[in-house]
Amino acid sequence: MRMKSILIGAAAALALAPAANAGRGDAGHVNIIYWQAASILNPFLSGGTKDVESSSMVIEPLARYDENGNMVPWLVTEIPTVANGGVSEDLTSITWKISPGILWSDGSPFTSADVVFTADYCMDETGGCQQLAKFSDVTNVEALDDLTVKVTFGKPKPFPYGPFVGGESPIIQKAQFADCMGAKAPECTEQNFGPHGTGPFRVTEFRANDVISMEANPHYRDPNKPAFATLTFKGGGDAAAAARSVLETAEFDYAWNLQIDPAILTQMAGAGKGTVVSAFGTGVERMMVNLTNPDAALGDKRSTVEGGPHPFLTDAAVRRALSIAIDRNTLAEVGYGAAGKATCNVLPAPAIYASTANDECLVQDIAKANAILDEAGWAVGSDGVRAKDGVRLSILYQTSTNAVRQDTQALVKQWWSEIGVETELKNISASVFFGGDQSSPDTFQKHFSDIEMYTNLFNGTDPEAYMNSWTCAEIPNPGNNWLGSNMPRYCNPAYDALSAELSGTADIDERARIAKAMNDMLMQEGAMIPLVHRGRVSAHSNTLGGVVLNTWDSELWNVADWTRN
Amino acid sequence: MTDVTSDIRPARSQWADVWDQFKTHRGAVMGMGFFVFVCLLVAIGPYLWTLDPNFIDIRAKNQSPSMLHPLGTDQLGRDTFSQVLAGGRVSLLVGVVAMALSLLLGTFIGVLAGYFKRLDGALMRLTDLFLALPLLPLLLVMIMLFRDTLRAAFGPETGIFLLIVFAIGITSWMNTARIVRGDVLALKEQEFVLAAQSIGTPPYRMIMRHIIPNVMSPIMVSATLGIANAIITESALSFLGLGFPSDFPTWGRLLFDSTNFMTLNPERVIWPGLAISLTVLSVNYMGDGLRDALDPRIRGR
Amino acid sequence: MLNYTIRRLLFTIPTLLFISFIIFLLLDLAPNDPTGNLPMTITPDVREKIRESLGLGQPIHIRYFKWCVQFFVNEPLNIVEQYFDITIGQGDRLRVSSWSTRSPVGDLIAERMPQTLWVVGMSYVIGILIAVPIGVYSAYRQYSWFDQTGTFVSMVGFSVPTFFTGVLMIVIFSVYLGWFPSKYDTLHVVTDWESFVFQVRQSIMPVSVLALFNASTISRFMRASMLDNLNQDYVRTARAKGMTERIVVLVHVLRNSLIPVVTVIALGIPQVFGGAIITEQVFSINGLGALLIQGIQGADIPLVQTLTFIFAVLIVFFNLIADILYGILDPRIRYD
Amino acid sequence: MLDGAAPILDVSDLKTVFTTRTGEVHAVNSVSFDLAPGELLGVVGESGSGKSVTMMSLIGLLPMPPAEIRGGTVMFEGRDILSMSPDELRDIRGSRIGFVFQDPMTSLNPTFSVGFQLMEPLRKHMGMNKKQARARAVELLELVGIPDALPRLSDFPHQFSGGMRQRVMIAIALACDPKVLIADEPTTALDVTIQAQILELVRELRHKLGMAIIWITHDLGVIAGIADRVMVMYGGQIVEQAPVRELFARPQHPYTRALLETLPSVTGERTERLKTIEGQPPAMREHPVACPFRARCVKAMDICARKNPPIVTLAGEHDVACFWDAKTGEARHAG
Repeated sequence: MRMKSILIGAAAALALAPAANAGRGDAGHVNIIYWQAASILNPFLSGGTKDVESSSMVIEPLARYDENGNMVPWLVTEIPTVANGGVSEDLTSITWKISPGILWSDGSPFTSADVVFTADYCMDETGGCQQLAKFSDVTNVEALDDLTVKVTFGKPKPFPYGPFVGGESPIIQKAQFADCMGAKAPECTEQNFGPHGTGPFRVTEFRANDVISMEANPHYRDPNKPAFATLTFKGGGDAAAAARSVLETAEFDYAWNLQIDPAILTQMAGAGKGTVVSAFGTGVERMMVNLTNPDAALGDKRSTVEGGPHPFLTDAAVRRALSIAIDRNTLAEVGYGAAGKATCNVLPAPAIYASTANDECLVQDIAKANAILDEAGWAVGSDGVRAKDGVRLSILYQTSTNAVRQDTQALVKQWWSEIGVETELKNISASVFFGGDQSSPDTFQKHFSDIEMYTNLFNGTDPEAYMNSWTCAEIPNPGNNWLGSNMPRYCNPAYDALSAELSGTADIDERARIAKAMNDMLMQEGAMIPLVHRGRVSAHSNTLGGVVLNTWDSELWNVADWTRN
Repeated sequence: MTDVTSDIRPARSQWADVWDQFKTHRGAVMGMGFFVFVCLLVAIGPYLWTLDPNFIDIRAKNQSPSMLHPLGTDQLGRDTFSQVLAGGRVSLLVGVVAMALSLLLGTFIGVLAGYFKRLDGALMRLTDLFLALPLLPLLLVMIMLFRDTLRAAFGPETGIFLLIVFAIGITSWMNTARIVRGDVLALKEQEFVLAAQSIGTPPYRMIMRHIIPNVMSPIMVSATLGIANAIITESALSFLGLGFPSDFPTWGRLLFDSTNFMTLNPERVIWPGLAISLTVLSVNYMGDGLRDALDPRIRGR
Repeated sequence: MLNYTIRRLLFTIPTLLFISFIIFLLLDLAPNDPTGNLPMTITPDVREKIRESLGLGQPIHIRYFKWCVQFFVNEPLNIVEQYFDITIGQGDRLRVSSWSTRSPVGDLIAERMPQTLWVVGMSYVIGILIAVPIGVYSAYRQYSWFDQTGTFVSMVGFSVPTFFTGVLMIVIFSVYLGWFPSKYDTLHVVTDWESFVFQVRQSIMPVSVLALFNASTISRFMRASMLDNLNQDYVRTARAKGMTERIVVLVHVLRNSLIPVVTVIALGIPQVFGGAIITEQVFSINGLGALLIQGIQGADIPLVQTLTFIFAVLIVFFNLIADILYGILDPRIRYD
Repeated sequence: MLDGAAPILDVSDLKTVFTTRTGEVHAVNSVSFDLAPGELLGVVGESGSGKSVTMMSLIGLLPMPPAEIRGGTVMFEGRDILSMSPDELRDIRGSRIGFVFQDPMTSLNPTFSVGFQLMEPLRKHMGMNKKQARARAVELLELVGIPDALPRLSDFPHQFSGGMRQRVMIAIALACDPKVLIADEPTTALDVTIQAQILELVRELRHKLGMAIIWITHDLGVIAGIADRVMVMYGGQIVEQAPVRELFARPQHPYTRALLETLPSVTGERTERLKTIEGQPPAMREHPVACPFRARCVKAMDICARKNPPIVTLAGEHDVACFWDAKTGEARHAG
C-alpha cells in the first residue's frame, strides 16, 4: 500500500515535471557567459562588474534596487524610512530588521553579527576595501539583537542607503572571514574564491579568470528556488563571441554587456535562438577633457594642476566648438543602435535628475563651431589646422580598445577635422586603461592625453557620490598615488559648495535641483563632453525565462527566478 | 638551325647566371611579377584612386562592391579599396623590413656560430636567451619604454613603425640562426669547404662564396615565413592595442576589423585576407625560384 | 654521446641561471609598479609596507637570491608536498603567489595546463603528422599539382591569422552546421566514451585552426629540406643499388632531411606551453596564453616571472633534445 | 669483340633528351655499342660529352623528367632493359649491373653506417638475412682491400678516407656478383697514388670475378693501362671506337687525335706546354644534323656543316665517324 502510493507519487511527479519548473533544481543546468572572466568572488576586493555580478548570485545585500530603480527589501523585512521609523528623525542612523529564518549556505543562521562583521571588514583601513565609498560617514555599526542592525553616521545622512544596499555591498559570513581581516584579506584565497552566502547558488569550483561552477544552495530561503540545479559562469573571449554563443549557437543562456556593432547584433538576433534585451541606466559614454597640461616635457608634473593649465582646452570656446561639432545621434546609431541615445548630460537618469539646459549640443552644427573658433581668434593655418599664438589645435584622443569606441573615434576625428582640429587617435587595452597600475602611463587616471573617452555610471538611483567625483579633492595626482575620479582635473569652489550642499539636503526635489545644477555647471564649463546615454545590452536564450534586465543593480539580481521555458 | 659556336658563352658573373636561371622558373617569375605589381599598386595606387581611406561617409556604410566603391565600404562607410591600398603600404613595409632585419641578424649569428667554434657557445646561449624570452612581454616592455620618445621624435606613425619593425626583427631571428648554424656545421665537414680552407681562403670570402649560397634554401624559407609572420604580428599588436593608431589601416587590422562582419558583409574579409595570402604566396614562389637558381647542381642542368 | 649529453646537461645549469637572472632583471626593471594593481583605497604607508614585505626595498642581488631560493627550492618542495600529500621539513614555506588573484602561481598554472597541453599540444602533434608526409611528397613531386596545391594551402594557412580562421570555423561549424561547440568547456572531465566524444568535439575546431598553422610552417621546412637532399649523389647511389623508390625516399632521403626539421620541431615545442593567445581567446579556452597576457596586462610580476621561467627551462631543455637528436640523426656532427 | 662471344650488353641507337626550362638538350644521340663478357670497355670524352648520361640511361638512373629516352634498345642478357618495368629494372640494378660513381665523398649516405649501405643490396637482391648479409659484407670489404673489416661495418662514411670510401663504393657495386660493372670516373676525385691503388684493385677484381667493365674517364692515360677497347664520345655521340692498341696507334678522328695530344709526353721537353683543345663543347640544343665537333675541328670541311658523318668501320675493328680520312689526309667519300 505504501509502496504503491510512492510509485503513484513518483509517476505524478514525472508527469508534472516538464510542465512547470515547480521545484528547486527541476530546470537542470544554466550557462552564463561574461566575456570578462571573474577573478574573485569578493566584491570588497574587486570593483570589477564581472566580479560584483558573479558574486551577486552567492552573497546578497540587505536591500536591492529593482529594474525600475526602486529599493526592495531583500534579506530584511522592509526598507527603513523616516516614515516607518527605520531612519532616525535627525537622519544620523538607520536600523535594518533582518527577516527571520535566513540561513547561510553552510546551514548556519544569518544574523546581525554577520552584518556588523561585514562593515568592520570593509572599513578596516589596511584591507583595501574597494567599496569603502559605500560606508562613507559611517561611525558605528552595531547589532541591537540577532536580527537588528543599527548604522550610525557622523552627520545627517539624507540618503542612508549606502552600506548593505545593492550588489556592491553584500553581506559576507563572519564565521568564514573572521581570519581575513585587514592586510590578510587578499590572502584568504579559499574564502575569496568560495564565499558562503545566502543567495540562490553556492560555489562548487572556482577557476580564477576562467570559469565558476555553482549549484543550487540547499539552504536557500525559498524552497522552490532556484529552478536550476547547477550553473556555469564562463568567462573569456570577446563580446561578439559571447553574443554568438547565445544568439546563434544557443550554447549559453545568458550573455552580458554586448557592446558590439548594432548591425551585427541585429543579424545575430535574427537567428531566432535568443533575445537581445536592453535597458537604460545611468551610463554615459563621455569625453573627459584634460584641463591640465599633458606635455611629456613636464615630467612628473605632467597632467597635474602644478604642471599648469592646458594650452588650449582651457579656452571655453574651443571646448564648446569641439562639442557641437559632434553628431551625437550618428554616434548613438552607429555604435549602439536602439541601446543608445544622444545626450548632453553626464547625469541623464533617473528622470528627475535629467537636465535640459544643455541641449544645444544635440544637433551637430559644424558652421557654428567654425564661427565660434574664428571668433575666439583661432585661425586656420596653411596645414588646415587652426592655431593661435603658435598653439595648434592638435588633440591626442585616447580610449580603450573596443571596436565601437574606435568607430566613434574615427567619426569624431573626421568632424573635428572639418573645424580645423587635428586629432591623433590612441587606444589602450581595457585591462591596462582601467587597470590602475600606478606606474603605467596609460591608465585613465593619469590621463596623459588631451581627451579621453569611456563610460561611467553609478549603481542605485542616488547621484550624490557620483557627482562628488568632480570636486577639487578628487583630482588624481602623484601625491595621492593617482587615486581619484576627477579625470578632467576640474576644480571650482562653487561646484564643491554645491556638492557639500547636496550631502546635507534631504528633500528629494531639492536634491534633484542641486544635482541638476552640478550637472549643468560641469557641462557649461566644458569639463567633459557627454556623447551617448548608453543602455545595458545583454542577451538571453529563448528557452530561458524570468530574465528581468536591471540597470540599477547586478544584472543577475533575480537569478533565483530564472526558469527554463 | 642555330650555329653551335653561338653557344659558346663568354664567362659571366654568377648573378647573371642566377638571374638567367631564375627567369626560367615560371612560378618565381609570376610571383615576382605579382609582388612587383602589389608594390607598385600600393605605392602608386593612392595617387590614382584618390579617395581618402579614412573619409567617413556614414550613409554609405556596409555597402557591397559598386562602381563608386569597387570593393565596397566598411561599417563607417570608408572605402575598402583605398583602405586596402593604404594598408598594403604599411603591411608590406613592415613585413619586408622586419623580415630583412631578422634574416640579416639570424644569418649573421647563425653563420658566425656555425663557422667559428669559439663563438658558438656564447652565440647559441644568446639565441636560447632570446627564444626563452616570451615575445609579448618583451614587446610590451619595449613599447612602453620607447613609444613616447619615438612618437615625439618621429611622429605617431613613423615612431610606431620603427618600433614595430625593430621589435619584430629582434624577436624573430632565432629560428633562422639555429637552422643556419646547423647547416653551416654540416657544410664545414664537406670537402669543398675543407679544400677552400686549405688553399687559404680568408673567412670572409669563405663565408660569402661558399657558405652563404649553400644555406640559401633554409634562409629563403625563413624569409617567406618571416614576411607573413611580421604582417601577422603587427595585427596581433593592434589587437592588443599596441600597434598603429586605430585610424591607420594595415592589412592585419582590416582583416581583424572585418572578422566580426563575416556573415554580414562576407566580401569585406576577402580583400585583406587575399592580399596577405597572395603576397606571402608570391614571396614564397620567389624564394623557391631563387633557391633553385642559387643551387649550382640545378643551374648546371 | 652519453658523455656529451651529460656535459650538455651540466652546462644547462649556468645557462638557466643566466636566463633566469635576465628575466628577473627585465621584469624587475620594467616600468610596472608591483603595488600598482592593489586596490586604490590602500593608503600610501600601507602600500609601502606591502612593498617592503615583497622585498622591494632590498638591493637587487639579494632579491634575486631570494627569488632563486623561492623558485628552485621552496616551490618544487611545495609541489612535491602537495602532490604526494606529505610534509617535508617545516612544511609552511611561502608560496609564489599571484598578485592579482592572490592564489599560488603553481595552482593557477596547474589549473591552466591541461587545456593548453591538450589543445595546443594536440595541434602540434597533428600539425607534424600532417606536415611531414606533405612536405616529403611535395618535394618528391616538385611542381606537381599536389605540390602546388600544398604550397597554396600552406601559404594561406600561415598568412591568415588564427583570429580569422577561428571565427570562420565557428561561423561554419557552430552557427550554420551546429556540429561543434564554439566555447571550450574547461571543466569538462573525460570519464567515459561519451564524455570523450564531447572532449573531441569541443577540441576539433581550436586544434585544427592551430594545426593548420603549425602544419603550414613545418611542411615548408620539410619540403625545402627534402629538395636539398633529393639532388644529392647518395640518392643516385641508392637507386643504383636497385633500392625501391620507397626506400630511397623514406629511408635514405627522409633521414637526412629530418635533421634540420627536427630542430625546427623541437624548438617549437616550448611554444606549445606558451599557449596560443589569440586562439585561446577566440574559443574561450583560457589556457596558459590567456594567463600570461593577463599577468602582463595586470602587472602581475610573480606570475609572469614564473611562466617566463618555465618557458625558459623548456626552451633550454628542448634545445638540448634538438642537439642530441641532431647527433643521433647526423653522425658527421660529433661532440668531442 | 673478344673471341667473338655473344655480347652481354648490346646498345643500339640510344637517344636521350633532357627537357629543361630553356628547351631540350640532346644528350645522347643514336649511340650504339656492345660489350662482351669479361671485356673492359673504356669510354673517353670531355665533360658533357654524354658518357655518363649514356651509361645512366642504360639502367634507368636518370631522373625522368627531365630526362627522356627517345629511342633505341639496350639488350642485356637477351632482354631489352628499356622496355622493362621499373621493378624488373630495379632487380637488375645493383645485382646484375653494378655502378661506381665519380665522387666517393658524396655518393655514400652520410647518415647510415657503411655496413648498412653495403648490406642493403645483399638483403634485397640475394634475399639474405641479417647475419648472412653481415658475413658477406665483411668478405666484400676484405675483397676490396679494407683491413679489419668487421668493426668498420658500423663506421660512418665520414670516418673513411676518400680512397677507402671508393673501395666501399666498389664493394657495394660488387656485392651481388654483377655481370657488368659501370665505373663512372671512379678515380677522378682521388689523388694519384690512391688512383693507382684503385686501378690495381679493379684490374685484380676483374680477373678474379670475371665481369665486364665499362670504365668512363676523361683520362686517356688511365684507359691505356687497363682497357681492352676504347670508345671516344663527343657531343652525345660515338666518334671513334677501336681496340686499345689500335686506337692509340692509329687515331682516326681529329678529336681523338687532339685528345691524345693533350697527354703529357713522357719524352717531350719539360718546358713544353700541354696542349689543349680550343673552344668548348656544344650545348646540343637540337638533334645534330651536322658534325658536332666541326667548330673546334682543325680539319673541318664544308660537308661537316651540312651533314653528321656516319660511322664507318675500318680495318682492325676500328669504327670512326668522320669525313676526313686520316690515312689519306683528304676527305673520305661520304656515302
